[in-house]
Amino acid sequence: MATTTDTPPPSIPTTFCGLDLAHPVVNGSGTFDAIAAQAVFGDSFLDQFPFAAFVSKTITLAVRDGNPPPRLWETPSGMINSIGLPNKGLAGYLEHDLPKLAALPVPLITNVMGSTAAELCELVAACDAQDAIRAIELNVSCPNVKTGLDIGADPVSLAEVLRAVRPQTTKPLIVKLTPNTADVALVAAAAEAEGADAVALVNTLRATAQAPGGDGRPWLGGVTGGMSGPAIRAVALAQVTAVAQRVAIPVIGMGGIQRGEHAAQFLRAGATLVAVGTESFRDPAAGTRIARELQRLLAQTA
Amino acid sequence: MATTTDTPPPSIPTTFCGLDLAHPVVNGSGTFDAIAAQAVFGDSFLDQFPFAAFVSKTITLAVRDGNPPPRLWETPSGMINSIGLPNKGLAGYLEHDLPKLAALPVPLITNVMGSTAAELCELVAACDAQDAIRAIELNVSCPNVKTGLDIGADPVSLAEVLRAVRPQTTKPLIVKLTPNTADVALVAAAAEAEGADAVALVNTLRATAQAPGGDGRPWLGGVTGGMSGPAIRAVALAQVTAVAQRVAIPVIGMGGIQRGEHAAQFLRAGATLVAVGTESFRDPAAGTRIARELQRLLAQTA
Amino acid sequence: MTVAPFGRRRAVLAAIRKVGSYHLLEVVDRHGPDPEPGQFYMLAATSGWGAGEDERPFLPRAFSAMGGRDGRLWFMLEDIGPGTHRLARLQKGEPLWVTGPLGHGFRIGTPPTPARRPILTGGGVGVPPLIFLSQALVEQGIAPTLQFGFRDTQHAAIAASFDTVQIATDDGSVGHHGLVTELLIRELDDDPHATVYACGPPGMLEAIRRICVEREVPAQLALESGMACGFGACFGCVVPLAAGGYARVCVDGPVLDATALDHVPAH
Amino acid sequence: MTVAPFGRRRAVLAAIRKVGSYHLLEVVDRHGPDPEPGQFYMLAATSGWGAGEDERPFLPRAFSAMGGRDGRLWFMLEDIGPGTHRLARLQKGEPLWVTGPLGHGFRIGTPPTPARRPILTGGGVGVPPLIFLSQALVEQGIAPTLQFGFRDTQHAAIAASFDTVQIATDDGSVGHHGLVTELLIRELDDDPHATVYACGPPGMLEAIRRICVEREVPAQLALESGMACGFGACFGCVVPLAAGGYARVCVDGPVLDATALDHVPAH
Ligand SMILES: Cc1cc2nc3c(=O)[nH]c(=O)nc-3n(C[C@H](O)[C@H](O)[C@H](O)COP(=O)(O)OP(=O)(O)OC[C@H]3O[C@@H](n4cnc5c(N)ncnc54)[C@H](O)[C@@H]3O)c2cc1C
Ligand SMILES: Cc1cc2nc3c(=O)[nH]c(=O)nc-3n(C[C@H](O)[C@H](O)[C@H](O)COP(=O)(O)OP(=O)(O)OC[C@H]3O[C@@H](n4cnc5c(N)ncnc54)[C@H](O)[C@@H]3O)c2cc1C
Ligand SMILES: Cc1cc2nc3c(=O)[nH]c(=O)nc-3n(C[C@H](O)[C@H](O)[C@H](O)COP(=O)(O)O)c2cc1C
Ligand SMILES: Cc1cc2nc3c(=O)[nH]c(=O)nc-3n(C[C@H](O)[C@H](O)[C@H](O)COP(=O)(O)O)c2cc1C
Ligand code: FES
Ligand code: FES
Repeated sequence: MATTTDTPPPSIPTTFCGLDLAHPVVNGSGTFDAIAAQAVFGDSFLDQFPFAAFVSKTITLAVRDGNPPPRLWETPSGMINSIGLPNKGLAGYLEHDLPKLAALPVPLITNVMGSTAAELCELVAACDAQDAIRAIELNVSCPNVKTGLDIGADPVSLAEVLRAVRPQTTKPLIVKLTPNTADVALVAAAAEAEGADAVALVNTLRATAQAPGGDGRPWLGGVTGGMSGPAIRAVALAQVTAVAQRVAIPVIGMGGIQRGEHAAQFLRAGATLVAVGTESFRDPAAGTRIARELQRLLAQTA
Repeated sequence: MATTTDTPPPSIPTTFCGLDLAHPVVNGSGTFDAIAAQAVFGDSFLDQFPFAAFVSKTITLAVRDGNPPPRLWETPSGMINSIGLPNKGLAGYLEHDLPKLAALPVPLITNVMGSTAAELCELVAACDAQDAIRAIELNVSCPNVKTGLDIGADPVSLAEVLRAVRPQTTKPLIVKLTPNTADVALVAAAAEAEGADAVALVNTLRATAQAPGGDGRPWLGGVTGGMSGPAIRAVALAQVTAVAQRVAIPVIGMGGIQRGEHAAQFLRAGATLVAVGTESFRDPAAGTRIARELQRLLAQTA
Repeated sequence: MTVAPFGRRRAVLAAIRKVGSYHLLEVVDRHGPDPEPGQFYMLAATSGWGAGEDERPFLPRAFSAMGGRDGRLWFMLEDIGPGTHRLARLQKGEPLWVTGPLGHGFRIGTPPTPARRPILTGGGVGVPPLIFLSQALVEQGIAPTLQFGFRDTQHAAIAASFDTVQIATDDGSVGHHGLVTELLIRELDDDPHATVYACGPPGMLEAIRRICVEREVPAQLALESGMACGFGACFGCVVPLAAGGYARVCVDGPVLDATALDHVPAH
Repeated sequence: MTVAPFGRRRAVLAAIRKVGSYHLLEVVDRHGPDPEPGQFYMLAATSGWGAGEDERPFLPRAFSAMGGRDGRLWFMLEDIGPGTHRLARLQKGEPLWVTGPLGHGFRIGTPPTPARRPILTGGGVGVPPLIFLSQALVEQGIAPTLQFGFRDTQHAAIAASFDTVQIATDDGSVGHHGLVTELLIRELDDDPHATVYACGPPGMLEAIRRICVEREVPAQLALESGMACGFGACFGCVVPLAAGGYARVCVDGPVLDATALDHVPAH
């Protein structure tokens, strides 16, 4: 709308792992489909691209259809999703999506997930070979086949995986941490020790919902899902604060960010970048709005 | 008010660890001070006592003043508290509070916390000697001096503690679990294996808030606190579901319960009792209201 | 497909009135293009969005355009939960957030003289896109067959203004006593050389899908689905495809060919 | 201390009007007893409670009674955040949740002819309990000294109806140009044989506490504090005591003796 196009794009020059960004606001993986948005909104979308870098949804080796619906449940001040990481698989991503994502006006970060170190190594090596991919994010919210625990919930299995994966790329390697763990700072420290260039948090909080009707059946096709949105912001802020105090590598903070003031809080807590997820569903241009509000706040306090 | 006094008290006969209760709704530890409420509301409070059993706030060996204020922060659909478990200490509790709590119209459950097995043994043994105490709840959301992790966040240290504590009492022993762990069902299973008679969950989610003003200082005197209320209900429901599926002992489910329908969801998930915490702050008689709404729901579905 | 301006924008409620069980909203949306029949918008109140039952609504809600031109949009909704409840209480002059037009609408061949006669069959909150489509067809000189099914008189009231529409009600209080699909079968028995455009509750759509597939009558179904974003971002609104995999109702639909589905899911 | 009926109850807004910067609410509370000066209530709207900034308010909010009898209560509030914002928009006839009266009010010795003359000093949203107290004293044949401090004319407007009140404003637009504590010092210099009843922002209360403790003038301070419950359940509203440990403002206060504190905390 008028206001968005007339006012200049937000400018808060930021460097993250060697990438020069216009401002510190990016998207949370899996919460924005830039290719679909281009079809829906046309050129106005590219002209007003809402993020300073674009993070792809999670890519796996094999094609995934994702979970059966229903996949969404609205909660007090938030939502649960059980999308199930649908994606075209590595080959499909590289062939169909990468050329379009490479044409976006901002740097591309590709998020990958594998259930074994071998899978992750293959994914990371493949991304390393792509110039258009400027950084790689590992989604470690995936059950370790041995322990059953998420790889990212357990410092030991995360360290083990990273020892194998880290050598596969010279690109910035970001570890996307899970909040569903006893001490996320411990996990972040393990990631740093094993050569991660940055950590991103929080992913969604494990949650569930029952179908209306009263027989206790789960509503979600995936039975459980992940909670996001303002409801989790105070938990996310605590985890980002703890992690930023523990590690020296840059932190991407996210979880319920809706306004510039929230972004500022995560930055004050020690984050270098912030990511916006759920708020983009309510306001597709939220990234730009939040960056603008942040710029105004910084101007005031400066 | 009129409606409350005229209508008969809720009746959903429930047995929990050998205790016969009028209905399955109790209070969350530390969220209701029956002695203070008696002073504020007089006899009308005892006539309409909102819970089927009363759970004391957490009692420690030594007197605790609690955390410096501010102790409260309101979040989207919830709140953070950093109260810091103020209490008169075991001796003060037994001398001053127990006689008054024993006179309440419902069974008394005493919640205790210690940072070592020895402390917990002393607390539990002392409670065991009191006829007025019908069950003992262990708050294990307390850092293990060795690992730094909460005792309740780690199945191993919890099992170790329970091996020492369990023999100290023949009364029902309830373990109040922390949600700040990777796999709460694993911890619950450890509690069951070591002889716990029941588990209660969820305690609050670790969270924090920054002071208004923008310098990033923490708002809470305790720096971090625990989030409660509807914002965490979907997370609590997922944890209660996972625990009830894993263990055979009864479960007390709580976390953001505000209405009979929410209580019904936790019961459907496998809980034997539900506890109401934060909602009592908004509606002091919430326990009775929720039990009534639950009774109506059960009547419909029966 | 009409392309939407990027982002949500502030529109203003020009008028709201209740017709039977439904609320009709007229919205002034200066900055938006005209929608096509079958396209939808994500709507939310700019204030008081989130204090309903269980602190909801949180996300915006999807509503089909019942019409739209020259910066005015029309919607019809039923108050069935916290989101529709709040929207039904918008005051004249009150602002609201709109994103859209979104999704792929009905396809009416160009030149707009379809070889097959159009039958527009639906019911409940599925009638707005059909009303929009029928107006578009009429303007193009095509007289479609309109068939609406409703629960009762209260719900059927919305159709009173259309003299040509065939009505069915579950309780027989208005028009045919029975299902609108019975009216559809009657029409197709008379003359199967038709294209069916349908929108309505899942059960009705599934019945229409079956009827049309059996008779090899082309049908376009406007689906509903729980949505978080409405523009392809969340992957939450999917329906399973006959060919396997899923389609996003918001960007691949909401209008899909009956042949693309092997069933219309309950939600 | 007046005992409250257990639980929250539904009251009705009888009238609301804006006087300068403040909103005056008259509430019909049939089932409640009359409050005492210094007691407070927890208030919340029964609808639209939770859709303000950051999805707040969630918890009820504490407000001192500005008066109350025969099932009517009066409150005065300033719109400073989501809770007061929503309450300031309550409509005549709209229901609201009330719990109370709560806490310990001011102690005015019985028989009600205090040996020392009462000085009621306060400001901002601290004036309601002092207005209530002064009315109670007047009814008992005692003429208290009233001293109110405000930011400016807009805020001072509330005191216009009181002819006897001494006013101080930060900007000097009304009455004494300066702090209300300067007026208090003047009074105590004239005649220290007084009891001070005070309510106001922390900074003002702290200054009043210092002044009275130095001069050994007995003072009762009505404190504010962030509250979740208002009835002793959450232990969230504490203030540190001079003797060590903490007191719950809601049940041990809100009125505390100046000597009980070694400072009035900022929040
Ligand atoms: C493309 C499209 C077009 C539409 N057009 C119209 C229209 O023109 N007019 C109209 O009235 N409606 C229309 N709808 C439906 C409308 O979007 C829904 O009725 C609306 O979202 C309901 O929101 P609510 O908050 O009022 O009800 P909700 O409480 O959201 O209930 C609606 C349904 O969602 C499910 N549900 C219940 N609780 C939750 C929860 N916590 N989280 C997630 N799901 C839940 C249940 O199945 C329930 O029946 C359309 C939907 C789509 C997808
Ligand atoms: C006993 C008592 C009597 C009172 N009497 C009156 C009265 O008569 N009239 C009157 O106007 N007020 C009175 N108050 C103050 C009133 O209760 C507060 O102004 C009100 O609670 C503010 O709520 P809010 O949502 O409008 O503002 P909030 O946003 O809650 O802001 C109020 C203060 O709370 C803090 N705060 C900000 N955000 C948060 C958050 N997310 N969580 C927790 N704290 C936060 C800040 O310090 C802020 O200044 C009284 C308070 C007490 C304790
Ligand atoms: C619908 C949805 C899909 C998501 N998909 C992914 C994903 O594919 N990979 C990933 O690492 N995180 C995924 N996330 C998590 C987000 O990136 C983000 O970490 C989380 O939502 C918290 O941020 P928010 O509260 O701003 O949404 C998803 C979140 C949502 C709501
Ligand atoms: C103010 C406050 C104080 C609490 N104190 C205790 C406590 O002393 N011991 C304990 O085991 N849990 C304590 N809890 C946790 C509650 O018992 C309960 O587990 C949690 O609040 C979730 O329930 P709710 O969302 O209904 O409040 C406290 C919670 C709150 C909000
Ligand atoms: S609603 Fe989000 S992808 Fe369709
Ligand atoms: S407000 Fe809860 S104890 Fe005082």
